[in-house]
Amino acid sequence: MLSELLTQGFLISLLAGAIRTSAPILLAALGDIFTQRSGILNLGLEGIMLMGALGGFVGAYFSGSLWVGVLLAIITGILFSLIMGFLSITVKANQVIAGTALTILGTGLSAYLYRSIFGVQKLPPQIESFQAIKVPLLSDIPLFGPILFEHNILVYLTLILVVVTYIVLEKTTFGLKVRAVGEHPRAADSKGINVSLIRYLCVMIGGACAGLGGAFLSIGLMNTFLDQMVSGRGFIAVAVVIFARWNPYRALGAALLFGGANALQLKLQAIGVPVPHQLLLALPYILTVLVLISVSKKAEFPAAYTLPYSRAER
Amino acid sequence: MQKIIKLSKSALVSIAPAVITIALAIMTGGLLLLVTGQDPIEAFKTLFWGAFGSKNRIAETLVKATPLMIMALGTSIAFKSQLWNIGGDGQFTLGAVFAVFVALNLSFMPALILLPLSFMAAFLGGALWGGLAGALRAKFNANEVITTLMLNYIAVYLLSWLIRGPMIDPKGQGFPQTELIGEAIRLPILLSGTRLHLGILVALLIILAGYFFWRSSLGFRVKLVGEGPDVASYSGIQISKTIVLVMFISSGLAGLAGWSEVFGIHYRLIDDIAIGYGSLAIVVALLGGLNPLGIMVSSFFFAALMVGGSTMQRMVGVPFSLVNVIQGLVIIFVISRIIYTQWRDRHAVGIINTGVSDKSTGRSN
Amino acid sequence: MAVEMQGVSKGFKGLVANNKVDFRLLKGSIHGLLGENGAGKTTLMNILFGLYQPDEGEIFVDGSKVTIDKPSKAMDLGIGMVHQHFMLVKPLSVTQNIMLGLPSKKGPFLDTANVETALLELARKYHLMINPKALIKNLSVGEQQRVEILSVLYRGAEILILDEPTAVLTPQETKELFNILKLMRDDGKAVVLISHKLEEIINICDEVTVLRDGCRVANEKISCETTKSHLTNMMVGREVLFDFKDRSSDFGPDRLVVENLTLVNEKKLSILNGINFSIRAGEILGLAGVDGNGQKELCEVLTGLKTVSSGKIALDGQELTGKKTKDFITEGIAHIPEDRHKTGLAMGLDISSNLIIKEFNGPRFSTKGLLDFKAIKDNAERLLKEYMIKASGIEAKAKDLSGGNQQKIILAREISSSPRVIIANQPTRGLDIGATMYVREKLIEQRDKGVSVLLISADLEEILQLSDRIAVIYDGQIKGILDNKNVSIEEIGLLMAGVESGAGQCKK
Amino acid sequence: GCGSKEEKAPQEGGSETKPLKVALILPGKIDDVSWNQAMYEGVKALEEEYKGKIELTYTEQVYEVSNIEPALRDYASEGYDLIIGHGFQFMEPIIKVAGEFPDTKFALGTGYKTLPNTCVYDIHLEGGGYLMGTLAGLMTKTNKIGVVGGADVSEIYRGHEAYKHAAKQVNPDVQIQELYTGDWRDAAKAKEGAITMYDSGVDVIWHSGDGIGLGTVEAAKQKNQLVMGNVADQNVLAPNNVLSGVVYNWTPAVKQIVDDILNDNFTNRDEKFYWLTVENGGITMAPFHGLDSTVPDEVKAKLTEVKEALAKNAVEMPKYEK
Ligand SMILES: Nc1ncnc2c1ncn2[C@@H]1O[C@H](COP(=O)(O)OP(=O)(O)OP(=O)(O)O)[C@@H](O)[C@H]1O
Ligand SMILES: Nc1ncnc2c1ncn2[C@@H]1O[C@H](COP(=O)(O)OP(=O)(O)OP(=O)(O)O)[C@@H](O)[C@H]1O
Ligand SMILES: [Mg+2]
Ligand SMILES: [Mg+2]
Repeated sequence: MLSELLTQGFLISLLAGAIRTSAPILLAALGDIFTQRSGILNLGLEGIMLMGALGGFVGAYFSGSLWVGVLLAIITGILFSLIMGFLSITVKANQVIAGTALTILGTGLSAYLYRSIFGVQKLPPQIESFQAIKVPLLSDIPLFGPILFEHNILVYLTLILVVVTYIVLEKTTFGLKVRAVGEHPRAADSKGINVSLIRYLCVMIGGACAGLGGAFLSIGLMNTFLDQMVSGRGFIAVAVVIFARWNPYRALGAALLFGGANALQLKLQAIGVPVPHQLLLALPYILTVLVLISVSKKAEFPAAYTLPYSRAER
Repeated sequence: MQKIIKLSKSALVSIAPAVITIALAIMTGGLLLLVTGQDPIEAFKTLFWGAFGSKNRIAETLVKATPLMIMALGTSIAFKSQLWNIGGDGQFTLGAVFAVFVALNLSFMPALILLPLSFMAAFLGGALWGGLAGALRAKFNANEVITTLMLNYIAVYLLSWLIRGPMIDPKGQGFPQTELIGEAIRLPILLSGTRLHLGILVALLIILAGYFFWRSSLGFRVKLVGEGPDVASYSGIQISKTIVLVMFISSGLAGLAGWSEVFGIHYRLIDDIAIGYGSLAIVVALLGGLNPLGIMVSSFFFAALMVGGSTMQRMVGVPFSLVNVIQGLVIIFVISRIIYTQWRDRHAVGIINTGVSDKSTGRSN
Repeated sequence: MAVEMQGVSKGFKGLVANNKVDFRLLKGSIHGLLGENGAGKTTLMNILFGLYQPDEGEIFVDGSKVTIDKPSKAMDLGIGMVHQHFMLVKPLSVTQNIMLGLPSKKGPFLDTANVETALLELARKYHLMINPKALIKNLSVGEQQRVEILSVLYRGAEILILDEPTAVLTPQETKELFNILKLMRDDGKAVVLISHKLEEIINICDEVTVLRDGCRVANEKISCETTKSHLTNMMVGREVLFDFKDRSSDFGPDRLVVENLTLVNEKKLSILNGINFSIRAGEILGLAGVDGNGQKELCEVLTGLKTVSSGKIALDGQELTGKKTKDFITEGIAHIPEDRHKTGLAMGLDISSNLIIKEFNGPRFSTKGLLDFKAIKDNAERLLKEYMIKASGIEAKAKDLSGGNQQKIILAREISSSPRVIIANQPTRGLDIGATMYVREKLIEQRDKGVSVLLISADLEEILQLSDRIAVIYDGQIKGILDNKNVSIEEIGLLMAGVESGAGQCKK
Repeated sequence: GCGSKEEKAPQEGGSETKPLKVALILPGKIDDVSWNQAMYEGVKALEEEYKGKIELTYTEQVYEVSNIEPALRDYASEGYDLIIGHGFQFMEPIIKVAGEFPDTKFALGTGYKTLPNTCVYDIHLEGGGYLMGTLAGLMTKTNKIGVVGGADVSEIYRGHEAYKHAAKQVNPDVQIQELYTGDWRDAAKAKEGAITMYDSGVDVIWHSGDGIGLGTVEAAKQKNQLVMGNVADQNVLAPNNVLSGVVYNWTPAVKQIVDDILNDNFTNRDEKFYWLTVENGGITMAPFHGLDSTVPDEVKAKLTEVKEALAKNAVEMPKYEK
């Protein structure tokens, strides 16, 4: 059994699996970096991802084009996230309750709409999902090739988005505004920044990415929609962002860690390590807590985190 | 006299939006029903009668309200000190596990001792699980939103393992469950022919205790910690200790909710006993304005919504998911009613307005 | 005419902050805005800056009627404001704060290098020295003030509003600020200056407007004849007198004794470096020093908020070193902290709660673990009256009070706790003249009762007025302790700059 | 053991009296491609067949265990004659409510406790698992096979055990990998688990249904390996990869229960257990479809042999501790 752990094939399979498993989470997390940086804790991400998963599948199913699915997932994600924006920015409601409501709504609505659209069928409707693309030349590199360059296009897109997120946050005027709004909205306001607008945009970016993250599951990894198929990844994405202290590179690391732990536990189960499988299933969550302990001392939350802003209040 | 008019007027002003918004939520749900070819009037009539239509229905509503009330009160304590304990499900589970463990292993004891003992065990089980998150926050600054969430998942797997391994019912033919707890320690039924059990009284007592908690100096200390670390430590409060204590109490109560559910309903551990109570408790706590009386009212409201919802599902054939949708909509509309208050304030004329908007930000503090 | 506000009114939850106020601001002038705490100065300026909407009234800028519904509108009209509480984003750098909200020459991308150059240019013109790369959180208050002013100038403001800018500055920094303001006036800009320090208004302003209870009560030119008592009279409606009663009582024995205190922070830098002093019962020890030389940390150490790295603190012979904040409180060490917003007050709680945050556990306000709401209410009502706190009632939240009234809450709480020692860090910062005098009287009264006071103030005047002895802190060290009988401002100034002097030292 | 199978003709005039009111309570969705769907379709088919004799109502997605009891009580007090609770979590509530409503009949899907007016029906999952194990053990070229399950519940692991046992019987050298996703809906996780298996050389996988089964099939499609379905014939999902699968048909079991009620044979029956087996046609194997040619004749012959043995109850089943 131990010998199986040490082969190159095992390593390649594990790491490639870690990338696949972490990509949808990372995608949602990247958008959520904007949302959280602007001061909003969006626990509705799970609901948004479910709606995105449905939107992606519906788009792809009826148009026959995966890219239409992607587009529809993004639109669905944005529209659905606007509810969060409305509640947390305009209504200034408590964000924990708003997010919880959104998750409850998204869970119900995605299942309800799926049933309404497709009815009850003997076998679920399917589409042809995004296929893995072997990047020419690069995929021939030993070890790294099969780990990094044999994924579907959404994985590559996610990796590019990591860099884009970093650039937007650190190098653009928009990114600066986002950080100011999350840190000290009153200051941002008095500098002429439209705090609500920035926060709405950030929630929408979060929604777009979460929607796409959901579609990653329904049309990227799978080829159909299932109720609650997101299975907590939305919450994990929120955790990843805090974990990564709002930095996209660290988010990449955090998502990989979680995905890797998951891929690893599946492997350990398969080869039959003599540990109750429930314990292995809990491994990614336990690991998350452990790593969180070691990185948290440095975490400085955006000062206005979870606080609604109102010009007339002081 | 003037005062009474003013009072009733302001009562009307504050109740009206709640009524309007719930009506709006139901109308939106009704629209969805209509679109999918169901009769909304019929559906909502069933929703209402399903929750209040008979002795049994009312009893069911109370049965559902019991764990919600206990847990939401716990949640509210953590939220007041700005600790976002969203690990209710896990703490509920651990409370149930501890209580059942005690009940099964000390079954030789008289019920009069064993029942309170299991009560305390449940509190301890929840409290340790949530207290762990509190300790991690206090000692390592580990964000409690994440830790409590992760502990929820871990609790699910832990329970799953326990009822298949160490705690499995030896006479249960391999089914994943524990033995039944002794009949003597099951919570007595208050209204025969229904499931209404003693738990509801315990819950009401806990609400009462909650009322006194906020009038105690400990309650004040909890609130003060929520006001910020600087002012709290300036006031002589040891923040770390308080955080752990708050999480301990808050999740201990969630554990008690687990106790009341298992000792009043299931009488044993099985998979998925905590399903969804945690997030509803959050909603109940916040909609109840984090105060005990509000929590009592909103837990009845949500229990009615759940019980009525499942009746509606059964009787009218409305899919379960639509019940979820309506729940989500109700929450959204209820918290949006603040918009109405804001709108009203903006249109209130005169420089001096005695508006009631002060408490209407919907934030916890 | 730069700005004209006509009949502006604004109310908040049952109180009138501005009542039909007229305000006129001329180009090329510095205009003082005076008034007691809570008179409505900040509110009026927030309206001009678009942060608040007036309930009624009109605003004209450069002669044309305008609606200023958001700060960006104000900025477009050339209005800039430096707020009473700084509006800087702490984790960002100076340049980033300046760039914030401005369009960039590089489109969506930040144009950091160019802004930095332009910023240095501007800084040179107005003699505002600053490191553009520094993070705000690492700057002193004075430096942050400069960043605020630079930011306003960078945006090309023609009208500049400064809300109590000097409250947190050292005399030296104040002088520099005024030089800058004069430069700006000469440039034809219009400046509004809010301050409670009347001599500043007389020194630098061309014109003054006075608010009382939300109404404009006076508007006149400042001339050589204008006196402090005249201004006070307009503001308060009476004379505020303060006679320096000589000490009537004798000093008691040593009460608070501090030996060789050192404090090292997380970055292993030493903040306090062998501090020694003692305060006798019935004595006020003034602590002079430029902000940021360890005053804040000294207060924290003396109130148990931080634990010393080494050294000893003793109260009436009883050692307190290593004890918890709670013990310091119960032993009777009162603390008026520097940061009233974050430390001194629970902003979301009401006044009556804020008045008990240090004693809610004690017998005065609780029995058997339950709070005594009657006692809490009585206490609040008594103190509200006694300290003339202006609020809609004891249920008003701390965050809704004006700056001065917030400070009064803290004072009322700390002084009414019958302390043995009062650690007062900037106790009159932001208070109007009447309140300032009241607080000083209170401190004297406490002294006469035998309380020991450590008075920390950036205002040398205040220190000289109240202290029996004056210690000077520099770089975490006490550079000297002087007897107040024979001391010169120059001498203190030298010590504050870190120059040791032998003369006048009073060894005790 | 199996229940009695004597088929009495329904009583005369049965169609003129009021039809038997049957309520089905499902813990999951009627289109879960698994446990619930199979039962739903089984009962539906019976309704069709017994037109006029029975009248069916159902509730799906009664996830919350605490909602089971009110649902049972509701149906009982509304005069339903037969109430079916499709899962072992219905056991305690059924025992409780059945005591209160002695005139109502209750059927419990797996479990062990009964009252005079209740019965237990169950599926001989071992039979299906045994067939799959035999096929996998014979078809593997790498001598590595796998099985993916949702959660470790008896409806699942009994099949798994038989699968592993049977594979070892026909191919003593075979290595078997097994994993659970701990969840019924996380298809992506199941797919990843199956890919993991295929990556390590496994070339045939069986899955035990639900959303996670779809993930396993998708993995097979992507890796172009063999997979075996569960509950329904899943060949259309991936015609080149779905070799066969277990197919459940619940109709025989439900029919027996209904017949017993109609014939007044329910309450006085001593054997309170109804079984779905290979023998009574409740469990069958899906055809090979387009992959028929890839299955050697010896394999087909062996399968026929096993089927016959299973029908005669002559197969030795694995013993395991749970
Ligand atoms: N601005 C950045 N550009 C490129 N990579 C970055 C950047 N920030 C972080 N990373 C990557 O993320 C990883 C962790 O970042 P970092 O070094 O900031 O962590 P840390 O040392 O734990 O935190 P701290 O900086 O607070 O001490 C590093 O390996 C680094 O490569
Ligand atoms: N956002 C607000 N909400 C409620 N009340 C407010 C608000 N802003 C100001 N007030 C009230 O309006 C009155 C005027 O406040 P303002 O801040 O303008 O006073 P000020 O003259 O600047 O006083 P100070 O000298 O103490 O700063 C005060 O009584 C204050 O409590
Ligand atoms: Mg580093
Ligand atoms: Mg002010």
